[in-house]
Amino acid sequence: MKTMRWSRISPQAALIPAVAVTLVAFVGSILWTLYLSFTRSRRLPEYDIDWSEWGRQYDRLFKDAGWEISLRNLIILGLGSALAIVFGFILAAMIDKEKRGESLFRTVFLYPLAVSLIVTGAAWRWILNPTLGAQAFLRGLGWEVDFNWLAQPDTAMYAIILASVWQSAGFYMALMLAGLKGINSEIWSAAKLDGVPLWRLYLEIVIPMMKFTFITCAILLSLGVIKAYDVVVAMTNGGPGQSTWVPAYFTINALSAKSNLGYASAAAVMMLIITLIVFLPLVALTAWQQRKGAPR
Amino acid sequence: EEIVVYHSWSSGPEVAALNVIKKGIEAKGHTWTDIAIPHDTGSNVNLMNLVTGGSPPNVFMESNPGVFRDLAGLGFGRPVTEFFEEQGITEHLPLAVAKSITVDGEIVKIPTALHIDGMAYYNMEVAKAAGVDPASWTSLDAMFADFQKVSDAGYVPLAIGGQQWQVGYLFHALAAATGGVDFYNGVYGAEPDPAVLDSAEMRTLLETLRKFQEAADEGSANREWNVTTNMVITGKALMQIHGDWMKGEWTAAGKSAGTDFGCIQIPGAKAVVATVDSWGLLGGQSPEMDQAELDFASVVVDPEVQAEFALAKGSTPVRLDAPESALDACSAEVLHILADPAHQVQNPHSMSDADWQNSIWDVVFNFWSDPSMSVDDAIAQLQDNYETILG
Amino acid sequence: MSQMSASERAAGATEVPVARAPYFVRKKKGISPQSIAIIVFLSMCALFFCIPLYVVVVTSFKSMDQIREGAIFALPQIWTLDAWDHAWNKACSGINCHGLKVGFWNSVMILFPSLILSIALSMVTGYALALWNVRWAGAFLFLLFICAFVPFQIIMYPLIVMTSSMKVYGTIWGVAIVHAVLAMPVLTLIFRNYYKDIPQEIMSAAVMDSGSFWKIFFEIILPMSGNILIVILILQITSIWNDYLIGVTFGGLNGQPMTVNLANLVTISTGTTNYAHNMAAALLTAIPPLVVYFVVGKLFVQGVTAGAIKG
Amino acid sequence: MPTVSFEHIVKSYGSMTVLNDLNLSVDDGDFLVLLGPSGCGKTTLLNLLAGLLEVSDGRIMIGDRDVTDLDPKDRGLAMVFQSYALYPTKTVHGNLKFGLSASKLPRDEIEKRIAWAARLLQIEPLLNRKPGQLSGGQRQRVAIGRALVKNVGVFLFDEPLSNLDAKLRTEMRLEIKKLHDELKSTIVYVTHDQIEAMTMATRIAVMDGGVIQQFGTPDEIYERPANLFVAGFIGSPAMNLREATLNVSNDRITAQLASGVVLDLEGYDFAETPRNGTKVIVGLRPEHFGAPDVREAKAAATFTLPVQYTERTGSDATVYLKLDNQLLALRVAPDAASRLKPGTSVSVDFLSGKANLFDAQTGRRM
Amino acid sequence: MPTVSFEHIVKSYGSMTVLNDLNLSVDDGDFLVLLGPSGCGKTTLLNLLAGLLEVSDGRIMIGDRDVTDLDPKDRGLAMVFQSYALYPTKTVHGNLKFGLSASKLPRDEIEKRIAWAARLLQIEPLLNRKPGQLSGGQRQRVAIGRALVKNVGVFLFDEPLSNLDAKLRTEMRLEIKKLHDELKSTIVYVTHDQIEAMTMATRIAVMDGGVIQQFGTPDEIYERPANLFVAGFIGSPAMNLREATLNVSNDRITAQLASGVVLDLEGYDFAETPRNGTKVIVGLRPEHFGAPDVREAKAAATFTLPVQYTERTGSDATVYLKLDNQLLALRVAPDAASRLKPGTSVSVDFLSGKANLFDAQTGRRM
Ligand SMILES: Nc1ncnc2c1ncn2[C@@H]1O[C@H](COP(=O)(O)OP(=O)(O)OP(=O)(O)O)[C@@H](O)[C@H]1O
Ligand SMILES: Nc1ncnc2c1ncn2[C@@H]1O[C@H](COP(=O)(O)OP(=O)(O)OP(=O)(O)O)[C@@H](O)[C@H]1O
Ligand SMILES: [Mg+2]
Ligand SMILES: [Mg+2]
Repeated sequence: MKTMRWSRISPQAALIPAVAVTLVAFVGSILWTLYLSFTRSRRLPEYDIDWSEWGRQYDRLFKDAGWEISLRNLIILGLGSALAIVFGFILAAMIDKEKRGESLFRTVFLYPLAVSLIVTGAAWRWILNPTLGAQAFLRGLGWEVDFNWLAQPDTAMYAIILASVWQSAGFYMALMLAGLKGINSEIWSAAKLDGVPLWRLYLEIVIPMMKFTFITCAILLSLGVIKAYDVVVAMTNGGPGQSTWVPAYFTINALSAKSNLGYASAAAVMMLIITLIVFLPLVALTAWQQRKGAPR
Repeated sequence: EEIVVYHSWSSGPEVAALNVIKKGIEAKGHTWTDIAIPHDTGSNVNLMNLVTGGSPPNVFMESNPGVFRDLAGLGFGRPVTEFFEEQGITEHLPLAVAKSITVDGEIVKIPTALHIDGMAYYNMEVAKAAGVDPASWTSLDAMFADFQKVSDAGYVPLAIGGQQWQVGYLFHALAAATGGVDFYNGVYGAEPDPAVLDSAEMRTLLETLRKFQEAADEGSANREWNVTTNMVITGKALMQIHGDWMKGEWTAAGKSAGTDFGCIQIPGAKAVVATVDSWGLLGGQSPEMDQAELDFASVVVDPEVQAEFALAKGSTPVRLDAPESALDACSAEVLHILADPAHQVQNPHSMSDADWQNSIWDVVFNFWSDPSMSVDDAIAQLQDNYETILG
Repeated sequence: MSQMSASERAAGATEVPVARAPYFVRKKKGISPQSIAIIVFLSMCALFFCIPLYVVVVTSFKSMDQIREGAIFALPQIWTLDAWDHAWNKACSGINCHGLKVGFWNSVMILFPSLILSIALSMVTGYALALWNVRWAGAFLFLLFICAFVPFQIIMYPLIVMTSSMKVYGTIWGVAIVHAVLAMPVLTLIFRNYYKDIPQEIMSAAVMDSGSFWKIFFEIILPMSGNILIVILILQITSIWNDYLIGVTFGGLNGQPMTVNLANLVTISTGTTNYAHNMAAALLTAIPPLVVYFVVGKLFVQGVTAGAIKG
Repeated sequence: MPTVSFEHIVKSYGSMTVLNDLNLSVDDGDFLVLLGPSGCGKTTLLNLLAGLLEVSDGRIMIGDRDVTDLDPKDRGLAMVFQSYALYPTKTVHGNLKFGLSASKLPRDEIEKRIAWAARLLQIEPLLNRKPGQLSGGQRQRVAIGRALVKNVGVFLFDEPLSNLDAKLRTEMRLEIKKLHDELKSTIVYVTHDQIEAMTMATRIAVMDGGVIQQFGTPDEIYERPANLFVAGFIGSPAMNLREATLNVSNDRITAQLASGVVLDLEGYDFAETPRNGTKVIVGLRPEHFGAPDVREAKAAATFTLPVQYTERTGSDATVYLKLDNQLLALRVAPDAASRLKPGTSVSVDFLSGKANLFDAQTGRRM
Repeated sequence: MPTVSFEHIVKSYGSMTVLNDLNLSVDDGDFLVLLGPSGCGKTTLLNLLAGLLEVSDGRIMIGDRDVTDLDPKDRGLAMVFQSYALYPTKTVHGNLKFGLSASKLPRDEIEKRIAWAARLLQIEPLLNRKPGQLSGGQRQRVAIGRALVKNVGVFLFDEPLSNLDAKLRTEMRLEIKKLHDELKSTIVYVTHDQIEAMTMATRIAVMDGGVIQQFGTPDEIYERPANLFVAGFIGSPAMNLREATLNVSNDRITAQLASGVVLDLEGYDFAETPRNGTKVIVGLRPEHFGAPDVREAKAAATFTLPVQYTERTGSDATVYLKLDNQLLALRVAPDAASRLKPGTSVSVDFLSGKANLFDAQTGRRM
């Protein structure tokens, strides 16, 4: 017989709101969405499931060219946005190496985070506009450049990647800077004394040492990529054609433009499944690595 | 009573027009509480959210019949058939308007402004400089034939913005113009006819659209509609084919119809598409509130108010008996066109299933954006979509 | 004691600065070529980062005529504040033409409860998960992680139903609750990771001293959360301030944030778009978060460096 | 000042059992040191007592109260942590006060206690500083103060000195000892530093692998280690341990080392009479060798071996000789050490009656 | 094996001058220990030598090369860091190899060196492990190995043992010493642990506040500390320092302590003849007292004082007596200590010729 300890009860009590929120607002909503994805709900939910045809929304989804494009763009955007991590790392490494002007550069690289893309999207569209923006400007200077990314379906994604890299690189820079500062300063001294070339030091020692920082960045990045919506709306609103659709855009388009709650739900469920398939291994890997790394 | 009015208008002419109505209802002893939330064309998610959330507005700007059906399902329907009959309004409405405000046999919308979706507005100076006369075109072919001249003179012949909704509007305007009433209703009606999807008219329509796409300039991609209009106003382009709401732009720029710009319907059009902006009333209210909503309706459709409203907004009055003195050249042209009930169709948003309508936009915009996509591909996609959505 | 003073005296000798010529003449080392290369590169990147802001700022000072000419990089021919004045005082949102200042105050009113609620909820949750022995913490964390990936739009409808059944739909608290719900998974994970690094011994000491969950939280843990709070505050201020969808959906009839006004202004509707007005309005909307970044951006990096965000 | 006893304590982390059926009892007023290598379970045991961990099985008594399921704050004990665990955002005064927050004492009583502890520990001038502004030794004192104010009968210390430098460690050692003398409270003190254990404890429990290897006074542990582990663990330089074979004849028992040296075991207090030829391990403490080249009156054995190294620490010196290819450490006076150059050979006596014998099989003391 | 010399070194961080006109020269093959309290500038000096910091003024010579402005990698030295600074992502082998990557050695020469160092340090079985999988002592060895393979004449060590536990520290101390004996290289070794300094160094530079307080062999430093700082810093328990007044008569110089005890200074090697009445500080090492209650033939003074505490460490014991309200530490045999109960009084002699005298004003040795 064990008496109940107060120190066991109070933290669990404090977690009740969070658990309630998670179960009701998230798990409940996910189940609700899952349920709706089997119905023929249009603008408002319907709760009858036609069991002979429960998968019709999914059938439609798999046949939908827009969905296929969305998935392909998701991968492109993921790979492209990864540049933000690379870029963030390069910036951080340079700022860390050359202390002069650190705070100025830091602030400049961070500010895009503060401004919503809806605001800067307009500026980016202008800059990428062939007759008004950078292309015209550079041609005016006598350089023959082709910068008309937004107009062509096969390059429009680049514009989106550009804007999202621009927006998030500063944030990853901050994380990387923190990671770099966490590296034992004696390692740098040792390498200096050993005369190790800088690029080898970064490549073979520093980057592998910052594994966890990179994983963190990767997780945050994928969170952003999966949910990417604002940047698409701000830059192209899905166009030209459906060439810059991503799953989040697809889902919301199904919900608002198509007024098809059932279809949107099916797309949302698929998004969640993709998330699980892609990120469960990543999370497991992190947890495993951390456990392995812990006793150090 | 405090009437909560939900809409999506914020630009100068729109606000001026709203103020005309506001004045009217204040005269009836009510107050106006405004919520303006912008939304894309398509269904109005925010309105439905407000309704589900328990704080619905009393009157709202909405055309989509689906929304009205859903509201009725939720117990918020407020048909005004009886009211319109009593007030003797129905008989003064053009056919397109009357059709547009009726859902499942009941009048549920209060029409407030009338537009034609497929009008060509051209810059007269440019036309003169290039040596062409749009008014003389009798067919689209005649129009395309003149484009070379315009290009040679250093102008963009046709201003168009590469955005889904702009292309979508152009498409259905052309559908009416090239395919006629039956074809149009086969595509955009409440119950589309799959047979028309692979008809000769559809092929002509898509081929025509391709010609328009080929005529678009380099900067057209993702260009906003008003920027596009501005190209014509500032004399960079000859003309634009779109809804006649672009008249607002012209008047805002201080230009006047007939001298600075001209307006024609799509050359050789077999039918025209009418867009009716309208209000819905929220049902299930207290008797006082219900009366206030009806007061709102009566203000909106009052002929005097209509005339004033149209003048402010740059639209055409929804009533044929609106005082004519206020009409400009283009509005007169519109009313002239609409006098013929046989050649009118309604804006897709007022009839069509949102999902189906949207899927047409997807296909059309893809077709527009990808020059290598063939007419057959587009038709195949349309048929596919029909199967999944309505089949 | 005498030993102390003596050693101090011995050490004291060094503190007298010796004014003398250097023993060896050495060439002064200038700034190295490598440093120059890095600074040049960084400056170019900084330039790239500034371009959109530059365009927006410059445009906001231009007249419409100049804007119509294109040349977005050119400086204004005539600097004019008209656009700013118009955006702040006269811009219309619906039929109310009192400018963005109306929405600004709404945004401020929304910001504070939302900040408080969203941070409080995830902070306490993170604290309980990280520092107290809760058996099911691992499973719950995993669930939170999954939830972090759920797009808002998916759970929007259920949230509307829930908030309206709680009678907070359409109020500022409704907005605050939704912000708290949506931010909870990510913020909780961040707080939890930060608190995980608080030495177990401090917690043990506190448990032995007091044992009270809340007392320990308020007296020990909260004062130690400076770094993470700064980071989270900055992130949340930005995201709440820039939020459009939650505000418009849950704010009801009277609580529309500044972003709704901005959207009314910017979203294409019929009518002429005055880009100067738009840009000025956009800037006005962006100023609060920008100020936050420029003023406390340093603290942000410090906070992150101090371990505020990790995997 | 209550007694503390652990009865049949079992503690597992998941599937790993760290403590298995451990029994230990401390008298009131005792200064018990838990001594053992890293990872042997000392902290675990202390945390079980403090209530910071829950036992898997067994019972913990403080006085005659069963505290096994009590909340930490209700057990009537105070703890000083290795890293001090001061609350960094509170002043020294605040730190001391928070220690009393569970007890519902009146305000002036709290202030009185704080003043008393501050005076006792000479931290009065520091009361308004934050821990970050204190030196290591001062922090240490504040940590002790936080425990003191609680006015309990049992104090727990978890390696409280290991973060201090050598000089401060010596000072603080003395202070804690003094405090114990004054307060007469029961103290359980964890360390892996044998010097701390030897100087402070009234009782030492030497632990290894979660098992108590020996429990006794410092003298007992040093003089009569119960097994090879204790013998090797206690003493610096460590006891020289060598294999040998017992020679039991009627009146004399001797041990023969591999190198042939014969060690006379006259006077050794065998637990049971040994058999001839038993393999044993002989333990010879470095300080039990006579001065080099000086013949002792009573030597148990004499070694003549080459010098390998000498190590001087100023006040002391250790000479390492080579015996059977292993080093044999012996302690000598610093003056003597300087004469012992590496390479030279030297004769040393091992003092009679000082050897330790362990069973080569079981490692237990004979 | 080159000499190393610092000439007029000045080092400032911003406006704070840490080293000011420091001169120091190490002979080849010397084992120089820089000893001093935390923050006195030891690491700074070492980093200046390694080239990791730039001098503000002065010159550093290695052999006859002026290395003041050379890149670290060109100075021909190797360094072992306090935290080891092993490359965590590389195996032990990779760590040793990476250190050589700048030198354009042929592959097999690199492998030969690694094999040699690994054999010497007995880390051959560990070559494929990552640093995370090594114990503290093993990491330490790898760090030394990484310095060894570079085959340079000067090794720098920055507190390499401070992260190890006591037992390992003793072992590694011996190994580094052995290595020095084998390689005959010049070593500059930084520590704040006097035991390390005393046992390993051939020469010690005691630093405080950026100034070298004394430079000499361990014996010189221990026996004849140059000033009060060195006297107080070296030795554990610390030297007893007491104020006294000199009594200079014709043939005899004595010092009178406050309590009246008179210390005979016969045979003290004064730097200059002292004046009568000079205020001095007398330093008495704890181990220079005779056994309690045993009269020495030649005592400089006799104290009869009450016992306060005794501290036993097994092999040793310290007794604290009360003199002028301060503690006087003295070292006694463990057996004797158990007889000295607190409260009893005891007579001890201070051995003749062992006292240290310092000027009370300047703190300098007299
Ligand atoms: N939370 C835990 N989960 C799993 N194993 C643990 C945990 N805490 C401690 N252990 C293991 O239990 C054993 C005893 O740990 P404990 O901390 O009691 O050792 P210790 O004697 O205090 O060592 P040290 O001197 O290093 O502090 C160790 O092997 C340790 O790895
Ligand atoms: N980068 C720096 N900027 C400013 N001051 C510094 C810097 N590095 C060291 N100092 C100061 O210089 C003095 C000497 O520092 P140093 O690291 O050489 O001490 P140390 O003797 O190695 O101490 P420890 O034993 O703690 O390692 C200290 O007062 C320190 O605060
Ligand atoms: Mg421990
Ligand atoms: Mg140092």
